[in-house]
Amino acid sequence: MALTALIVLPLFGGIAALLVARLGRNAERWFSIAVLAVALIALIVAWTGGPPPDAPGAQWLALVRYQYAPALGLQFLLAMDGLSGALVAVSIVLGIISVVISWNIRKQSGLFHACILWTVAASNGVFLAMDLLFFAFFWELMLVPSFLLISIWGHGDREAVALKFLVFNAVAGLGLLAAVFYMAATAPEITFDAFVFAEMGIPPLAQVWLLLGFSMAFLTKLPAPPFHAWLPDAHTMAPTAGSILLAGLLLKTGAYGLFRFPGMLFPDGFHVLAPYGLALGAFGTIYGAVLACGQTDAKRLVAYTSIAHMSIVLMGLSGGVHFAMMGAGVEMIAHAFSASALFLLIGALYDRVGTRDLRQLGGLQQTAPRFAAAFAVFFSAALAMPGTANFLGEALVITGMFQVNWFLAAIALVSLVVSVVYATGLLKRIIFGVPSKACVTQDLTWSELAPVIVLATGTLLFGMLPQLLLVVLEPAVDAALAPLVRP
Amino acid sequence: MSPFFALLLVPMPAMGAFLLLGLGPAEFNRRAIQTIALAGATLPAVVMLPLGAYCLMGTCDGIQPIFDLEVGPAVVALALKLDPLSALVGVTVTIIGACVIGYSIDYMAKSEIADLRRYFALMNLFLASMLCMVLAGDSIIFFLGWELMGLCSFFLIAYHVTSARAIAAGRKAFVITRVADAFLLAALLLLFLEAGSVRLDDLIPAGIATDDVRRGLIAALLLAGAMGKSAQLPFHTWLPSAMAGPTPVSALLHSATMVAAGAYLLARLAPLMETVPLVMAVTATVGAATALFGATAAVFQLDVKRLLAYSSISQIGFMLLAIGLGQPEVAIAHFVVHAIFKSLLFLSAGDITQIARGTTDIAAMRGALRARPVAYLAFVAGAASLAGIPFVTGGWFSKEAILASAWLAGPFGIVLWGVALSAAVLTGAYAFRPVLVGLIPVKGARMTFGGVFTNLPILLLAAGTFAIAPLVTPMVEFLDATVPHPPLAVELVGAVAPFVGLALAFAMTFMPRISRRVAQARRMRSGIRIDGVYQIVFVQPFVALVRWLTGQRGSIADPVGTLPVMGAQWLVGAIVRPLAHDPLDRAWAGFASATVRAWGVARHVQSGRVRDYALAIAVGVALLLLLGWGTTWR
Amino acid sequence: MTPLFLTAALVLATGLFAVGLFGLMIRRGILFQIIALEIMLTGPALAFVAAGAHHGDPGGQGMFIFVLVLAASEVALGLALYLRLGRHADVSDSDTVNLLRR
Amino acid sequence: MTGLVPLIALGAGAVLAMLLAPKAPAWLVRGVAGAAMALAAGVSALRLGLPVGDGPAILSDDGLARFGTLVASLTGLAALVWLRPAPPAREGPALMALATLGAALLSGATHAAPFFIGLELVTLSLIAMFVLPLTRPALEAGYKLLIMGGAGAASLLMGLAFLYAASGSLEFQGWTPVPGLRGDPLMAIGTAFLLGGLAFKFALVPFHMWAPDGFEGAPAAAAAFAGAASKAAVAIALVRLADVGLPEPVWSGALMALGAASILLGNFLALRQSSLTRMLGYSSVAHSGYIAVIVASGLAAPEAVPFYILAYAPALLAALCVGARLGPDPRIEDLRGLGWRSPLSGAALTLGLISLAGLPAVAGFIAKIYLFVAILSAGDWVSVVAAVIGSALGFYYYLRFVVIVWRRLPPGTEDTPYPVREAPAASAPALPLAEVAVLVSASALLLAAGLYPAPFTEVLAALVP
Repeated sequence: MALTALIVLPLFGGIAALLVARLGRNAERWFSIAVLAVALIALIVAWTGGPPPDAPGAQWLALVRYQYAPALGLQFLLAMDGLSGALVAVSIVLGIISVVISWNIRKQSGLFHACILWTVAASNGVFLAMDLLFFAFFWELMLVPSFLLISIWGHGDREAVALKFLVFNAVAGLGLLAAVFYMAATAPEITFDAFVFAEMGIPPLAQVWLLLGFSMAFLTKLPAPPFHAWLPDAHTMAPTAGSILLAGLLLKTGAYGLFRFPGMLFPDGFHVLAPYGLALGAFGTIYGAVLACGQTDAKRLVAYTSIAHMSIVLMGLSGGVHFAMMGAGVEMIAHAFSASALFLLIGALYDRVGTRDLRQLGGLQQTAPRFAAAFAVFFSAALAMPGTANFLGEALVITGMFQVNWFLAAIALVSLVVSVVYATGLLKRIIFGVPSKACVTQDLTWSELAPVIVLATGTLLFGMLPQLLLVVLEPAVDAALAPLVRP
Repeated sequence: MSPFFALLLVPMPAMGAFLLLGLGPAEFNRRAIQTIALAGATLPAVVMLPLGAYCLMGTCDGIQPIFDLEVGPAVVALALKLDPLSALVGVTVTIIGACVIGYSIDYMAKSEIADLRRYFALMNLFLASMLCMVLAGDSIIFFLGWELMGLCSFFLIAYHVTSARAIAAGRKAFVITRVADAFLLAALLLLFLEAGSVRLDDLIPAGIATDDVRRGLIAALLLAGAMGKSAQLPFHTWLPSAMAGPTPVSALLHSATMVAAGAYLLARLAPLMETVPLVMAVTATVGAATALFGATAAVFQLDVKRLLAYSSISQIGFMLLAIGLGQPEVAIAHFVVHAIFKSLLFLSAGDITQIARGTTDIAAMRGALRARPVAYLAFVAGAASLAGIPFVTGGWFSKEAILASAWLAGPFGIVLWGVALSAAVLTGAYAFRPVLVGLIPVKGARMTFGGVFTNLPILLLAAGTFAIAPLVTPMVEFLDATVPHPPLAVELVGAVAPFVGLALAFAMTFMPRISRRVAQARRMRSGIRIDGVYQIVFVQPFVALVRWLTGQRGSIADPVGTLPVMGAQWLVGAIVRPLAHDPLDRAWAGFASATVRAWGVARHVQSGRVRDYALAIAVGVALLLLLGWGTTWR
Repeated sequence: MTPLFLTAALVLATGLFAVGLFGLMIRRGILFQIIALEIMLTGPALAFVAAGAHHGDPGGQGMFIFVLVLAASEVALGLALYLRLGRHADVSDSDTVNLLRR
Repeated sequence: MTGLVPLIALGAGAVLAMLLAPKAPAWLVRGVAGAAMALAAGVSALRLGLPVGDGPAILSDDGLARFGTLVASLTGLAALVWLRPAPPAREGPALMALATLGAALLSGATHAAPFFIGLELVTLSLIAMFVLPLTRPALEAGYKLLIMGGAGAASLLMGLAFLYAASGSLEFQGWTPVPGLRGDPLMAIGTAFLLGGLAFKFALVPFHMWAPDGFEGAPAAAAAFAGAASKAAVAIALVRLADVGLPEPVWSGALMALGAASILLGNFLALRQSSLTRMLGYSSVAHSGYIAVIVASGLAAPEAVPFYILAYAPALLAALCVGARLGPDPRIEDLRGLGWRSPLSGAALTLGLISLAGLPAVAGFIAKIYLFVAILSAGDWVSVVAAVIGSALGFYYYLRFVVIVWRRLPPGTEDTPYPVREAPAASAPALPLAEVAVLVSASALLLAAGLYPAPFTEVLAALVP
């Protein structure tokens, strides 16, 4: 029951937030935080609720099945294992952070908080749904609140960018929908249950095409290079909260999809398409890193770093080796923390200075040392300094790559080096240098520092003491790898 | 609780100081910052000395595990380790760290609170990371220390945030060391895959046990990693430009400890390296070549800090030569001696030039004898040890041991010995140039003495250079190895080399013709412009690629990203354009109106007259009958 | 009741049915249409009787009586409508009763 | 024997109502008829789930029969509510009870006699109801139904006679061909005639002519009964006949042809109708076509036809009830802004039309899914094409009315008492409260079956043996 609360609570919470907004005095902000807090409690209850009896695998922590139209094979099926639990926890925490960080948004603040809650609800839906119809439904639903967030509260020509974001992802989502409906149609009797498909044994050739359909949607959301054009624009135009949700949640759904479904549903398809995944990932890391070096807009730079990091996740996922998958899982969560933190800081900078153009920034060290210290911490996370969770993730992926193919490991290391160039570039233009005319007068306030501290502890904690994360991911990785190991 | 628990306490104070100063929210005044910094710097030494003593007495080969976690099949067990090598190097690093940070309290007295706090936080973080690396029992903590040092060096080189040159130097240093780190990470991960565990004492045997190709690759990667960090020949360009940082930073990081970490790495993994003779030979040749190159470049320098930088490059070259010849213990001995006299040289030079006019070129040291006698005399002691004045200075013993091991290493060794000898001669030359310049009297220079915090470390280190002399051979024995002794003649030649260098230095400073040619040798001064070559070969193409990809050169921005979008737009356009006047739409409109017209006609079927309805029924029944009869007719 | 005789009876019944249907289409008068309706109903009546006789089963006779009942009630309703419609439209021509069309 | 209780109740109610009609006040007559129907509905509803009773040979007491009786009595009860008490004819309720009895008989029949009697009872009482208001259109509608009814009955009887002649038995089961026996031409011709008669009653093209005129001319209650209850009963009869195994090429081929033709013509002719009831008439022809096609496709899912009835009947009732409240001949102009003036009837009409169109979230959508699943799995592409075109056309003319209902009223006319055109006194609603109840229950049933179909499908699947 707690699992459904994870989705239903924020969903209806969002609607309620619309109404609560009329009470004024920040009512809807505290209300949203309360809703997300209760959702977090629901997550803990679900997590510690003991393994469900009828779960098909050993790694499922909780499972809810609710047939509402058996004749037509429609059912509401949610299942949570280590990875999805962790990602849901991250999404709720980032939800709370985005509410806290946008305390001064006044325009239609009811709808704003509703969008935040809906995004969290939809991404929780994606992370938990094991019924492919609902998975596809939540996958498309996720786009709507983000579209609203960008188009209403964004900056610059936000409508065009929001539309590009929506069209890009919706069209890609069609691949997923087509595959899901084809599988449902060819199943002996109409069903959308992923567990049934897992045992059903789809013919190998069909598996390849279906995996292509699935990965079309996942790679666009990841984003992998040829399909990434929407990310930089979306990030630059999105409000701070929008960027945090985009980086922290939406990108992770793509990676989660590639983690869960290829292994489970299309093992043969995976063996055919894995090399292309690796190649795409390798190209993506280098391409993303090189492009990040040349950016003049801070958010665009961090957006391209996200592409580089998520391409490393893609390499890890298509490696099909224990270390690589584990590394990908860790990198997903580490990137959620570090990218959101960087966006948060850049957003705070933008609120103060009014520009994100790196050429006009600088001199933060002199005027706001605490701001600079925060930037330094996440600068080191961005270039995967040991001691941060990012390093653990990337080191594991590289170890996995050494088992798979040395040339890819070399490319990953090259991207590690290039990451220094863009990270130091970012730092140089923002922190070092003479305080420019667009200089920051006021240092970080507590409403901004608290989330930074939370994210910093997250990054450093999982970097220094990674058992918490590794123990959680272990069963999920084993289960994902089980069908892949060659007979 | 095993005595090795103290190992954990060694890096702790420095890390604590960093957390307090760097990330701590509390406000400190200047006095508080200095005390915290000093505590953070000296406490590790206080803890390390008894450990070293314990190690001296009995066997000191202990492991202090921190925690272990399972990552799939492998078990990652982090630990700190105490053995003669780490004890010796640990003691040296802690002592030198304490001296330098003590010295920088006075040196940085003028900078304002926020910068001071950042400086001391980073210095303490550096000390903690260096100690982590030295005492590391497993590859993860080793690499953690190794990388954190790179990060601290970036921030410390770019300490003067407003000067673009310092920032550029910091970035260059960080990028090049990061390239080296990439090699090292690759090697460590390969070893991890072989051993299934991260403990050093599992990695080395596992490394040795693998097949030759893989072992060779790992050894080569390790060498490349060491060369990058220790600024050896191909990767050396970042060290001279790193002198843009404050002098204490150069003293601690870029001469004594961090730069020599590469040598320590190779010494730590010596058993593995020795099994690959080709890599050993390469190490030796690179070491010798770098020694010679460093020395020649140092001779032509005009700036004392760049001189000392090139000197560090050449001295570490010597260490690598020793390691390459299979004598890591000798290299470590040289590491200890070099750490002492090089930091002494930097500190004293820094004190002298700070007083003179702030610029650090050698000319500014004129008349230093009378202006800063204490600093100058300490500088002389350091220079003597650097040049290797026989029997008196520690430098001679360790350098002599290296030359001896080169001589005894067979025919190829002799060639290396020759190169090393000429490097030693040149070392003597560049070592004494600033000393001689300092002797030139300057009218009206008032004798001044630095504060207690300046002089105490300098005097301590000066005493150290002389005290260490007799200890070199015991140190090598402590690392359980023997100092090689070449035939007497060879030893004599080695002893003469520094004096030849002194003569050369004398000629260069006082003979106007030669000093003018030295001043003009710009090409040599900039290290035969290897830096410029790198700029053209690596940096400019990368920048061009970046500009092209981001569309600053008029090309489309982010081509791979926009290609599918432009393709889609073209496709949509191609489909929609021919329909611009929309025959399809008109077709639909036509169809709609046709349906309505047809409906108008069809509705008259319903004529309302009963007889027509009856006709309809008749037709219906007739058709049904036809169907019924037709299908059963045989 | 030989099968030949049965088929003859059924053919006759179908003939009656056809005549009734044809009459319904040809005659305009409402009365005549009701009469045609009755003729149509005699067709099945005959068929039932013949089938009953052929199978020697009294069911046919029963169904015949039901057909009669239906015919009677149809006539009753028809005549009542004939009178009512007489007030509104020219009853002799059923085509005028076409207010509900299109 | 309890199977016969509903029939007895209805019969007694009808006779009593007939006796009381001239003397007793109108509400008493309506009360008696209503009570009879309510009792019948209650009994059959309670016994819906019970195992098959041992009724007499000619009448089966299985789930389908009870479901037919239930639908017939509920429709009768609902129609009774808005049966305008035309002053001269007071026999309305009695006729309604008679028609319900006929429909109940028809849905239970397994023998030619009750089958024929039930069918004719419904037709005759409908003719009488059509004529009730004694206005010229009503008389004309009644006359047309009489003539068409006669021809249909004749054709039906011919069919029964031929089948009887061929098989020697009047039982449905008797007509199942003995496997191996060559297809007897008599059987085929008999089936053809039988289908003719049924097609008339089911209003399939080309026998459909009476339906549109009937819906337009007759009072709304009669039209409701003709559209919902009689169609339900005939559909159940078709389902029973389907598993009798009449000669195959004739039965399913003819049904499919008739069904497809009705879908196409029914929807096409309803395209631009301006009168709500006439449009509903054509739409009832189309929906009969859908049901015929489902039966023709071999009834893979047994609960398809009952579920379709469950989705179609309340929708039609809701639409006709709202039409009745708008006066004798509701035009599309009268509907403008109905949703804002009286939200309940607006919403009920919208839900009914959306369910007829087959849009999601209402029972019609699930019925459409059953339709497409049935014809796709049977693979008869003619009906698939017809169904697709029919649905497309259907979207147009149903939504045309829905849009009008929710269109904003031109300013200044919001407060005009509705209906916009002044209505003769006869159309004043007799039981306003009951009408509200009918609308609410119909809409609720549509929404419930649409959003959560599982319980309905389970119950209906259990019905068919």
